Amino acid sequence: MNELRPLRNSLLDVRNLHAHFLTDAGTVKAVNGVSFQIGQGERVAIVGESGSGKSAMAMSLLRLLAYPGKVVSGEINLDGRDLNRLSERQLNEIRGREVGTIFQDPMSSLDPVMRISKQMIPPIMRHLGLPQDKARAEAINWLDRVGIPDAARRIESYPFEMSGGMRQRVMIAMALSCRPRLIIADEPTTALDVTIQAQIVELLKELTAETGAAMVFITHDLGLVARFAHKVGVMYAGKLVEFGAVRDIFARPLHPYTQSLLDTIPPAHQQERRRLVQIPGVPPDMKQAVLGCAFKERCAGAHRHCFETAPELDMRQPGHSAACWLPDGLGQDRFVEQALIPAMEPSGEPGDSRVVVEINNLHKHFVSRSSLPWRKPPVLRAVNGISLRISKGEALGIVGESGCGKSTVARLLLGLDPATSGEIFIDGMAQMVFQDPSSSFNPKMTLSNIIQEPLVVTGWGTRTERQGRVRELLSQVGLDESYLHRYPSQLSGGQRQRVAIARALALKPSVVVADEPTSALDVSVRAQIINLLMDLKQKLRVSFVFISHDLLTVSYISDKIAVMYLGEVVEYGPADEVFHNPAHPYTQALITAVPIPDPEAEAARAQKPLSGELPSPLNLPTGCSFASRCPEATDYCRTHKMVLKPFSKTRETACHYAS
Amino acid sequence: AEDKTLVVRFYDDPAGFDPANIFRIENENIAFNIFSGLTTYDGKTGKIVPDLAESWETKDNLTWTFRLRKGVQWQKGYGEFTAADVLYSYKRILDPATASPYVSELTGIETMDAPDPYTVVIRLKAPNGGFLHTVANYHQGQIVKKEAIEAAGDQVRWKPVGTGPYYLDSIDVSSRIVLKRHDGYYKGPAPIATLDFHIIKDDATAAIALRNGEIDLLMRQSKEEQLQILKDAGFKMNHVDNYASSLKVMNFSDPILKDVRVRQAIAHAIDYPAITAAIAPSLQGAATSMLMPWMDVFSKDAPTYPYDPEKAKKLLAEAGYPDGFTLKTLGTSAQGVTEQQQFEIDYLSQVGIKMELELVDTPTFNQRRNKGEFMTASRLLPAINPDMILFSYLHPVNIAPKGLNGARYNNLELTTTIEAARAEADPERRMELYAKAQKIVMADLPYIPATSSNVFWPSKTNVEGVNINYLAQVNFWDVTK
Amino acid sequence: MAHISISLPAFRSFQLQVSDMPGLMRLLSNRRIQAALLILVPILLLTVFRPFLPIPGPLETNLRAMTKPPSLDHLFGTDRMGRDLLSRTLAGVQISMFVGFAVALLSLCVGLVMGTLAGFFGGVIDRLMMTITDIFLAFPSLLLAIGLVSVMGTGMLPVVLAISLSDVPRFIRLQRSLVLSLRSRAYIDAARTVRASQMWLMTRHIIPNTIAPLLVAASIAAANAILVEAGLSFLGLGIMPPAPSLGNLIRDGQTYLEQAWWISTLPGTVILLIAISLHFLSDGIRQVLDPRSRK
Amino acid sequence: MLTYSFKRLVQLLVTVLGVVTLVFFTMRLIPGDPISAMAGDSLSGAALDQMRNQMGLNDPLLVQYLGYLARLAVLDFGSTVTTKLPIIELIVGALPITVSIAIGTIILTVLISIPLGTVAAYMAHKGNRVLDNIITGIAMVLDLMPPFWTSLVCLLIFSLTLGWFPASGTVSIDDPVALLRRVALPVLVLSMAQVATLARITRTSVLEVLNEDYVRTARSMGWSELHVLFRHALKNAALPIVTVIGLSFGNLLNGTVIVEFIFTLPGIGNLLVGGMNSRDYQMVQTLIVFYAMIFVVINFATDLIYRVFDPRVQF
Ligand SMILES: Nc1ncnc2c1ncn2[C@@H]1O[C@H](COP(=O)(O)OP(=O)(O)OP(=O)(O)O)[C@@H](O)[C@H]1O
Ligand SMILES: Nc1ncnc2c1ncn2[C@@H]1O[C@H](COP(=O)(O)OP(=O)(O)OP(=O)(O)O)[C@@H](O)[C@H]1O
Ligand SMILES: [Mg+2]
Ligand SMILES: [Mg+2]
Repeated sequence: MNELRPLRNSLLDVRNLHAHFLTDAGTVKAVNGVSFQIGQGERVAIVGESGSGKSAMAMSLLRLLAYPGKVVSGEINLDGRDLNRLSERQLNEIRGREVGTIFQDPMSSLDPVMRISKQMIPPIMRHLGLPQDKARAEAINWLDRVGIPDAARRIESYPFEMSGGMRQRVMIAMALSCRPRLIIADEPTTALDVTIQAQIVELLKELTAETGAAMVFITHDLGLVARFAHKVGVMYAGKLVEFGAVRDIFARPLHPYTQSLLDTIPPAHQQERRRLVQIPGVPPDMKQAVLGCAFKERCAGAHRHCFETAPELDMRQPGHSAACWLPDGLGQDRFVEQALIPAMEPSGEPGDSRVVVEINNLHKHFVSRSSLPWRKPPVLRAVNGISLRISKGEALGIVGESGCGKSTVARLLLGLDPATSGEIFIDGMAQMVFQDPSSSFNPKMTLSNIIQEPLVVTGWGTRTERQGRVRELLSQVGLDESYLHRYPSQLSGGQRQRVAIARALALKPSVVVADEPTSALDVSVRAQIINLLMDLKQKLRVSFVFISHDLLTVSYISDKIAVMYLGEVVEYGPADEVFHNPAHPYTQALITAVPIPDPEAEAARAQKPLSGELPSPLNLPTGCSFASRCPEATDYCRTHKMVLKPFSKTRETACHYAS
Repeated sequence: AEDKTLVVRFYDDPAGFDPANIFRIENENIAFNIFSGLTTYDGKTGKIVPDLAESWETKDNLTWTFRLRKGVQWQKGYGEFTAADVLYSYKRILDPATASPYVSELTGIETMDAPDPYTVVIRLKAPNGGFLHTVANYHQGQIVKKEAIEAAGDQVRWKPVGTGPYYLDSIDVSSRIVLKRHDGYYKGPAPIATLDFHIIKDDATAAIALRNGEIDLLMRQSKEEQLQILKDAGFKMNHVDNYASSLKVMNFSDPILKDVRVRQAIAHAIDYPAITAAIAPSLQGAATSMLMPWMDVFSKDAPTYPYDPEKAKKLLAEAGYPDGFTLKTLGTSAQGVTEQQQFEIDYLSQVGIKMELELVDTPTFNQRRNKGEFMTASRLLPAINPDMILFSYLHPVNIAPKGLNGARYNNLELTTTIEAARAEADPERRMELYAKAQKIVMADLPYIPATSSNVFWPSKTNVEGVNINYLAQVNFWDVTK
Repeated sequence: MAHISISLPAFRSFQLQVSDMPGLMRLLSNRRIQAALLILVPILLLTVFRPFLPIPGPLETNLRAMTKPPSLDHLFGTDRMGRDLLSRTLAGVQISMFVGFAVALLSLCVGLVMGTLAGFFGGVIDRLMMTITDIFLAFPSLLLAIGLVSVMGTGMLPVVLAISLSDVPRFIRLQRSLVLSLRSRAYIDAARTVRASQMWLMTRHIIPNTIAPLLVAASIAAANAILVEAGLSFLGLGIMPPAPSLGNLIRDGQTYLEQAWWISTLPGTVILLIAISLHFLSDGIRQVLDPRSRK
Repeated sequence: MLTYSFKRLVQLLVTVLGVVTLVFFTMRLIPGDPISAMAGDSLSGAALDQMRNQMGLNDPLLVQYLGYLARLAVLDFGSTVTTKLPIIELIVGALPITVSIAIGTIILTVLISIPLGTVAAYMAHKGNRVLDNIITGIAMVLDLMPPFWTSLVCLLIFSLTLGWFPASGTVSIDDPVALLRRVALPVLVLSMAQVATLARITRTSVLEVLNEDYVRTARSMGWSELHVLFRHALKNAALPIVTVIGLSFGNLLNGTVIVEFIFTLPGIGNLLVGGMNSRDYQMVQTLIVFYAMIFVVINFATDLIYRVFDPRVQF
């Protein structure tokens, strides 16, 4: 039953692949018996929680795992040749030639001290046997095709002279340059902005279609899968738990893990907000032997059998297999259960719409120190005149591309940096929740001390009162008291973010600023934190400023949204309206770029990604700041500045042509 | 003669060879072979012998007449040596503009005359039986040429011109000094054409260089263990014994040391013969007097202080220190606490004296010692002139900081005795006075004799005639290879 | 004579990430640290209990047993004055360890305070501090040593000061860079949002997190100080004989290499062992601190 | 670049001024002066004081200091206090020796330690701890041996027993062969102490680079291990290596004292110690000014070299 017959036209046939990390602390069985096939020209997405072994699996295919990683056993048949049996030298003929690879981080995947030409041309010469000049022409041609403007000149640049998006394009050009038949891409867009991500995905789609290359595409983002893949493999604890065509998986997921994963995503079309599904527990420690199904502890449908024997991946329908003892996973029951969660009431009772935060014409300019005393220093306009209001209990979402000034606004609100000009009124106090859970806490302090710190510093209460308050806060964020004496390093990412929230709430602030509080977290945990924030907002009637790249999450959690571009707010209004009916061309582009985890919907969407990248805030354009990228920009736009003006009753926008 | 070269180790950076302000023995060694004095010291016996003066006479130790050698040629074509050169040299030292530290040696001169080019008559202010030492071939006594001095300007120290057996051919202050034979030397050209001094500071390295055959003659090896190695390897161990004595200076301004019984107790408490035998049997011996046994005025009758801890304890008790006291000793940090000092500490502790060392670096040490800021300190007496030793170290006019009398010793009886001895023309009577002086000093003990040092110049076996005189100098005119 | 230059090259390679406090257990389970302790602990124990061992005192001379090779009576042999070299070596370890420890502590403390001020406040203070450290770095350390010894006389204190003086600027710079990297941490911002005082930020958040990397540097500084002391002794600027610092022992013995190899070789081996284990110690701490080596 | 040079120039001036001031007053603060240093056992205090007066050493300190600065400003470095030799000439004479020792040491060190460190890093990267530990261990032992001890051992072995190199003899740059034979041992001794540091830095940096993503990229394009190691890893690891080389060059100039002493090489260290021992103010001050300038210039050179290895470094 678990025999996988090779597809007739399969390009890559992986059988029972095992890869381990031999660490001092024990053997991490990162890939634990993975088998799948890929046909010619097929795009296969591999999804799964962090640590589930996606990268390890992908790197194993070309034996690129670095020490202490090691492919232990399995067959990797590429066109009938078992890569696992090849010598290093033979494999080097395959790497780059037959199989191209694209890595996650564009900033570090190119050699920083080598010109692009030096990195691209020699492999082409070697693999395709071309002379220098032909290889060069080929390289330039590829750079051109991935959308590097002025490729003949840019090929002589160093990577640091390019933006992240550009570098990822170069990476793609490199991977494709020897016309491989298979491309392995490990989260190629994760580090990029939504708009750039959309561009890159489109590019990959086009190019693989054109060259007929198949592709293994690893991602966290189910939306991207829907947009991009033909087939999906879901990994959990080093194994594939479900594998099938993208439509099948999204429409009828069979494994409880896949099902929960899909349910954790904030729905794009949801009239009333409901609580997100949370997957309880944590993935198993891959150093320990797993008895039975690895997902059993987190599975609502687990029964005795699951604790005894591990289910194998088996075919449920043609082209769709799953590894679960239950025929339908949690089945339709899960929707029943979900319906039990009360729909959330809209927050902010009409009677109490006191404004707690008011920002008027706020500017923040960073003036770097001039290098020569007599030269005028360059000025970076990070925030360039924004005005916002937040009422009590309201959540304001701020979105925008990287570098548009979101975090700067947050820092100004918190009084961490002085504003250059403008006013900020806060009724009460602002507190903060940070993005990076690893640097948010002093590693040398216990949780108790961390949460108490604001109280101690402000001289709040007596020692016992403070301890009482800490307990209260812990229970508010859903953490057990037994954690009190732990150090941050002993917590998981989600728990840390709960502690951060507890600390922010300690002084009963009127507004909590959360700068990308979930972007470092896994999907399942992300849902927990979003739910928690929603609960707190309702229970404590605290206002929130919620900053994120993730439009879907922002629109889910916020009452209002401010869309920022180059230090300015270009659109401002109620979340639903902005998300479903964007007025500003930039907002429109941003929303188009967001992939929706629904293959049908994705297929139906017009996909014209925003071109270009954010201009430098060091020298802003004179007219509308968006004019350089706006598909509808006119000469008027390019010369005339636009300020935020009312667009409808509830909204404001900064476009000359919005109506 | 053949054009032989003798490679000699030189052990420190040269500091210049101007007789008016020359310092340190190694530099004087060079100057000794470049210049001449009216008299000089015999390499073997240490006696004063004629040099530029063929003969001299005095009746009263007051007026000295020197008959100069004729036909002596200056190096580098400066012509013949005459009496004018002698007058010029001494006047130069006496001239305040020269700022010579040796001016005091010549201040006893009343008048100087040159009745003819080969005669010099010097009248002293007071009789001085040791005057021949003053005009010997040794800093202020070395005769320079006016024209050469003037030509050199402020570089005199690097452009010495004398009448000695060798002249300075070239010098690289950091690595090398080359002397060449002065063919016009009055005793005839030296057997070796070139003396090539290589600066090798480290003693161990110098020994290796000798064993490697890189040098012929090792000027001064002062590591006992290296001496053993060289001796075992069959090298020639040229040496001079008892060339200088090392004294412990007892500062009389110290309330404890003022008491003669304390000083005698210290002297009895330390067994120097045992110490020197243990640490450096070749390089050191025990000293019994301020003067060296080979000096003509040395007296055997002065009191000595053999090792006798019981007597020391008794003396201390009599002086009122039955439980001892703390003896602060100033020393240099260059070698740290020397083995000798370690032994001294040990010996003194056995009679209850706690010796504490205060170690400072050499310049500081010199400065403090000259100012007399110490309780006890040590001093090496290198002077060959016994009269000078007694005057400088014991006469009240030389009490520190002005002079070298660091003990601040002022004993009228002794003062009159040495003054009389200096003036005395009758040799026998003079010897008696010197014997009396030594008796007083050794009974009074302003300086406790500790050790005497020997100087070794190991060489290859084929190097002959390395006679180290009592100033630790070698006359290279005698040396052959 | 690289050691007299009192260089701490390890500083420059200091690419430590400031991260979690390593627990004692995690430190003790590191192989390098275990190896270091395996060498250090017995040596230290012997040193501490030397007075109770059946060996002569370090200063006791014995003219009947001069320059004896190692034997059962004298495990390390004797020197020229008949002193037992094992006893002297152990006493030397005590002195050398003290010098190493004092230098490390002094440099660490001064570096900590000054570096924190410079890194935290920046601006004029920072620039002034950097200029001063520049001046001290451009100053030959040997000269500082000579100067200090001349002013203060020889002894433990001037040696410790002389060595520290050239370490301090490096510690200041190290601490400064650590502080700079910590200053922008989110938890500092979190504390600032509740108006925590500068003092609070420095003592609660910054300093505790720089201690571990400073300790790494300090253990190398200690190892280095022991060797520098030996070099200073060679030039007569170190701790004065007869105090048997290891440097003195090696120096005393080195001219006897041909006749009595043991006089300098055995204490030298002990220095080597100590220095190596201090390096192991620092490597160990570094490994434990390095987030990448931790998986 | 212009900006950068300007900054460096200011830095140079400030550092030199600071160093000069520091050394001037330190020298005079410490007891003992040139005259007392010169005096042996047989000179009296009065005689010495007369000399002091003549040399202006009894003038008020501030007068001496300002006079010194004024002379320095016109680059008049003067002559030694006691021996009246022009200092610049002494330094110019000594510099080639020390510099050739330093350069020789750097070259030898680089030749040994970079391959060693790279191999160690590669071994560590591949999980071969044994070889890695052996290499680092040997380097460490070499590093920790006191140079005065190794110097003597080298002399005994190479000079006395084997007779390969002379223990003494004059050196000059006019006779490169002789110079080479004379500096060979000091270079060997000094390299021993440097190899460990540089090998360690090389190991750490290469190891770090080997873990970088772009190394994986290179592998994924089918490049062999050797290509990856030398084309990518070493070049990227160059920055810290260059820094250490630069710094150790500065240190070496400063740190050749003991080998110069033992191997009787008349270099800068020799001058410095001699100057200090004889309290030759002028000499020490001038040397320190030189050191400070060399220090800053080497920093500058290191920065320039950065640019060669890393195009990201901009001025
Ligand atoms: N160098 C390593 N040493 C030890 N264990 C490792 C190493 N790299 C990865 N692992 C472990 O192997 C397992 C699989 O890791 P892998 O990187 O493949 O996960 P992933 O699914 O790609 O996660 P992510 O989404 O975070 O990239 C994890 O448990 C991880 O901790
Ligand atoms: N301290 C600073 N000094 C100089 N420039 C700064 C500083 N902080 C931010 N900037 C610049 O201000 C602009 C806005 O930065 P900000 O961090 O607010 O962007 P962001 O929208 O939060 O981006 P991201 O999504 O990447 O977090 C950027 O160009 C950034 O480089
Ligand atoms: Mg991954
Ligand atoms: Mg941000």
